[in-house]
Amino acid sequence: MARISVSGTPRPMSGGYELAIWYLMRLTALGLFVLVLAHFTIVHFIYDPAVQNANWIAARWSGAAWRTVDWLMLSAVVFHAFMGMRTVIRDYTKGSTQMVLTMLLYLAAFLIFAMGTIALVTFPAAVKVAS
Amino acid sequence: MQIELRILRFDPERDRKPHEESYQVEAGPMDRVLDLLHKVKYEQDGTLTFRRSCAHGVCGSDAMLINGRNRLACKIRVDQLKGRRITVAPLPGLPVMKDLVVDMESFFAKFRSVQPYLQADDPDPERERRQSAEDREVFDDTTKCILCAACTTSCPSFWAQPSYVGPAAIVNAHRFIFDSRDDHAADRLDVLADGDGVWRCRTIFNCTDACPRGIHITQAILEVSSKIVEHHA
Amino acid sequence: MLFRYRGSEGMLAWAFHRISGVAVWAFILLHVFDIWLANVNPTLYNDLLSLYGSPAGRTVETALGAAVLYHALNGLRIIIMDFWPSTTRYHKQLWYANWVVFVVIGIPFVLQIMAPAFGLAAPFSFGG
Amino acid sequence: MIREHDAIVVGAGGAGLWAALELAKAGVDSAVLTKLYPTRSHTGAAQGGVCAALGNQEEDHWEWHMFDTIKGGDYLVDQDAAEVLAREAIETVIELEHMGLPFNRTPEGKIDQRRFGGHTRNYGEGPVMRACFAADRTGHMILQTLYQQCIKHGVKFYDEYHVVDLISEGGDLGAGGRASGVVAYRIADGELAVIRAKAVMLATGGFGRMFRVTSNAWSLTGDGAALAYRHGLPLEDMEFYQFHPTGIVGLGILLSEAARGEGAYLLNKDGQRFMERYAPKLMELAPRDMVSRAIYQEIRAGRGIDGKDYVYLDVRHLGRKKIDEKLPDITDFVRVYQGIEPYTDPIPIQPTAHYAMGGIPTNLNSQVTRDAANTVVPGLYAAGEAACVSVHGANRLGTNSLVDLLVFGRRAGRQMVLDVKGADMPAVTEAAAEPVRAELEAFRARPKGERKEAIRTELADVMMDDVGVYRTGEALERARAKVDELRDRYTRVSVDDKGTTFNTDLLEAREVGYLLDTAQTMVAACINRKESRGAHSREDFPERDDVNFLSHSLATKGADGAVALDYKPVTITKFQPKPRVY
Ligand SMILES: Cc1cc2nc3c(=O)[nH]c(=O)nc-3n(C[C@H](O)[C@H](O)[C@H](O)COP(=O)(O)OP(=O)(O)OC[C@H]3O[C@@H](n4cnc5c(N)ncnc54)[C@H](O)[C@@H]3O)c2cc1C
Ligand code: HEM
Ligand code: SF4
Ligand code: F3S
Ligand code: FES
Repeated sequence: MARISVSGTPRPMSGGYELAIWYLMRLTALGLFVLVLAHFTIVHFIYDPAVQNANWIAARWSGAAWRTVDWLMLSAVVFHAFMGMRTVIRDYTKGSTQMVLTMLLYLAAFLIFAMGTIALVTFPAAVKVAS
Repeated sequence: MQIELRILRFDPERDRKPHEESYQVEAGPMDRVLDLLHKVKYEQDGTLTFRRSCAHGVCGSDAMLINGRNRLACKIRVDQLKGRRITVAPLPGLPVMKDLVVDMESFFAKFRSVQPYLQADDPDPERERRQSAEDREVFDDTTKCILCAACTTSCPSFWAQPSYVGPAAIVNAHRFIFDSRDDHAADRLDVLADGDGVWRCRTIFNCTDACPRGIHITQAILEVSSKIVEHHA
Repeated sequence: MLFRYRGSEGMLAWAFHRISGVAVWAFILLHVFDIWLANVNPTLYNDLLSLYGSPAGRTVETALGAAVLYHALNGLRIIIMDFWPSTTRYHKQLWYANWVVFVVIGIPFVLQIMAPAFGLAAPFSFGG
Repeated sequence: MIREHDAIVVGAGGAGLWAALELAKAGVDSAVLTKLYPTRSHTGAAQGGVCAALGNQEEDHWEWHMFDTIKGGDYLVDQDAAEVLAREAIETVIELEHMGLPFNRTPEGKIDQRRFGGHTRNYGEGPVMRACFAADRTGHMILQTLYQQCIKHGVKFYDEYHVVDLISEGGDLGAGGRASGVVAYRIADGELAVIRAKAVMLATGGFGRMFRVTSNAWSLTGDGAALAYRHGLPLEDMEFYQFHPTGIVGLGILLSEAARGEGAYLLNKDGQRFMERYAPKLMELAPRDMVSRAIYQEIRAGRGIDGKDYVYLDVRHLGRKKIDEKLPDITDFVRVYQGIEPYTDPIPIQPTAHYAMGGIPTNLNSQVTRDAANTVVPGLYAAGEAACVSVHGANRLGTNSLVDLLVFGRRAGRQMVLDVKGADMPAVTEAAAEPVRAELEAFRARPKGERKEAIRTELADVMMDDVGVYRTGEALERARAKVDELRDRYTRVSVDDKGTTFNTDLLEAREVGYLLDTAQTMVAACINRKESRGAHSREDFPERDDVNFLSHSLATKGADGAVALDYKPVTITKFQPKPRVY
């Protein structure tokens, strides 16, 4: 139990990185505020989930505009939600567990982003549903 | 009136883990929790251990967890707590040395890490440095800190990661960052832009609620983070 | 400690924000996966989607909507305080305001989403 | 284990910290020992201000400050010391500003100043604005600023080390010996550390806890003074103890004179500003001894509020803005501790035991002296409330204590820097801890005995009732008998806590012993001073007697355990004693 205190000033480890994340969290949040709420309104308020199927999506994504909007939302969400989860992991875990979880998280982020992008880009304009 | 005082006790020489003990004390409404602790110590059990000095809320010795909140035992009256039962425990999140006494070393180390002292580059003038009343007002609030640790140890972000520099250290950094006489704000901003710096604040406000000096801590923290943003822009 | 400490509004606001954030994150995982599925296996997707229309699905959706709405509103509250620190003095009022907006927006959504689960027609119609 | 530093400072209040700063700046291997964390020191409780004749608000001169100090102290002040105080106040306050102290500011951006009791323009013409301040937390800011500077300069702290004994070589301190270190009890785990040093400074503060109603912290138990006394050194002017007029009724928590400096009134039950009958020129801003006596007189004449033992302090007419800006802390105290709203209600107050004018005798360089000839004790220094250079004489003026800390704390530091160069490290062995180890062990070993708190409470009662604002020979004899009885009972004290970890039970028992020693010297000195001067007011000898008593008392421990008294002359340079009217 060291009871002798000597003054000292540890140097910081990282500067701009955390700041950038903090800032982007807020920027994406503002974007998402519009995009996600609009999305939710369209998908759950204007249209009823019961009428939505692959064809419905195909109709919506028939032009490039909605695909672009949704891709922006995807990008923002992936960044925001996963960086948000990074925070949660950084709070409740330490050391190697934290490392491993963060890596898994980034991996999942990449996968989700890739899957979403692929879906957005390659989704056929009309869907044939095998009956 | 009779008050039941439930105190979380721990003596490293006897106990393996902390346990609650109950004491009955006679109290008047204007009595403070510190008075009750004294009554227990002086009339019932001299082994009860806690820190205290000034007894009027200016030295910061006796911050502890009272009825689930961090407060100064000498600054909270029995009538303000309402009810006949008062629970007392040591500050959360710091190692307990004995009963209500926690090890403050890490707390003070964090205080020291933010360079809590004036650094002015120009040579000292003959007379005082001039400072307008407005410039002085900017950091008035954060000069009130008595380093009691009530804030830092009330912060869930600190409980989760004790490496978080914590509100108290940020408050004291704020006091110099916003002092017009100081030339080294940038150094402190660098320290606080660290992963364990201001970004760990989740605007939970437990700190602000706990501060016995009524410092608007969350505001100070956010003023510092805004300053970091500005500084990097 | 988290459960023993008697925090006030600020602590609740944060706890809800975190819980809702994590919940919405978990849903996003599922949601992106199902969109992807719509591409690879539309049949399976349609089967999956019919779940969304079921009463249980609608309840989950409502909860999701509530989480998103709370998180978004409180997120806005946080951002306001971040960029105008003096507004922290009114953080409690801002939080109450959140709840007012939450309820005002939330009620029509709940009616709209939940009505079909009780065999009623959706109260708002957009001719779509 | 033996530790070693060239210089050690005991106490981390204003006096100790400034001394440490001087040592650190000069590169001397030094350390500060304190039984509390430094920022818990009672300097942090000081509210109103620190005086320096800066003349920022109106014309002022250090000579005026010097005169006020001497007159305020009822001419018992050593005038060479008062001159040092008044002159160096100016540079030390400026230096504090350079260190970063956030003083309130005038419209031109200079240090703001306000009025304080007994500080006057042109040798007594009327109140002057001389007290520099940071709201009503000036002491807090001084303590924080000095601690901050200590961090900056890498001062080493032994936090929560309770110094329990002094070590000397070549005889005891009172018998020509040289101070060679201290024994400190590490509160965390009970280890007794022997620390040797070429220079030892005592800056342990006051001993107000010997009174029932006091503004002083629980930790102010006269440790340094009592240890010096036990080692044969005299304590100077112990009969002069200041009662501050405005303490919160019952609790003693201080409501700073700054309130009156800003214009607050004192009212009796008839709503009358009674000070006009006692000090027509300065009114509420008369020196503290006078105001405290005036309050007692009002109470005795049945003009206390509701006929009880208190009067009102009234700030209502100052307006909310001024109250919030200039007196935020003390109005907060009133709300928390009295449940009263000072905007709308007058505040019940009564005099509270506040400040020791006396203490360990020192010369102008803060070196401790051991006799009437001012023979220096090698290696030992003292400053702050624990010491007596005699700048306060028989009554201290408000704000002059903080000045005392700064000026003589700094001088102590500088003197130590000079003295440790070339001095050899004393030879000290572990054995030095044995006497005090045995004393501490005895508290633990006794199975069941007297309770320390009973002794402390009874002491506080008798000191308050019989050695308070007014004194009589009869009451003082009663007090002497009581203190003797308590000293005897003290030898049978046992503690509940037998452990080694953070044993505050044990240390408090030790502290009660310090209080008994200082109280004993105080009572003896009071009995012997058969006159009224400053804070020492004998009803049986109501007049000041310059023929017999214009001298400092020196109380030394006699062979039989009783107090032996000696006297030394007051240094008079510029101002001949005159009757003291305001
Ligand atoms: C409520 C209040 C208000 C005041 N307001 C004013 C004011 O406005 N203006 C003014 O000029 N004066 C004021 N005073 C007086 C002045 O504040 C004090 O006299 C002064 O601060 C004493 O400082 P110090 O450095 O001597 O000791 P303190 O600040 O009392 O510090 C004592 C130090 O010694 C340490 N210590 C004590 N014993 C031991 C031991 N055995 N071992 C180790 N360490 C020990 C303590 O831990 C502490 O660090 C006020 C006093 C009070 C009580
Ligand atoms: C719709 C608008 C949204 C806004 C305004 C918003 C706002 C915010 C803000 C400001 C934070 C930072 C909190 C902090 O650092 O203290 C945050 C954190 C978080 N957000 Fe969002 N968000 C939104 C949408 C989402 C969405 C859609 C998700 C999930 C998919 C999400 C998940 C998270 C998570 C997990 C955190 C971390 C929680 C924490 O640190 O406690 N957010 N959000
Ligand atoms: S900011 Fe307030 S709560 Fe935190 S240490 Fe300072 S005084 Fe205590
Ligand atoms: S409680 Fe903690 S999260 Fe921030 S607002 Fe206070 S530091
Ligand atoms: S004892 Fe000093 S703050 Fe409570």
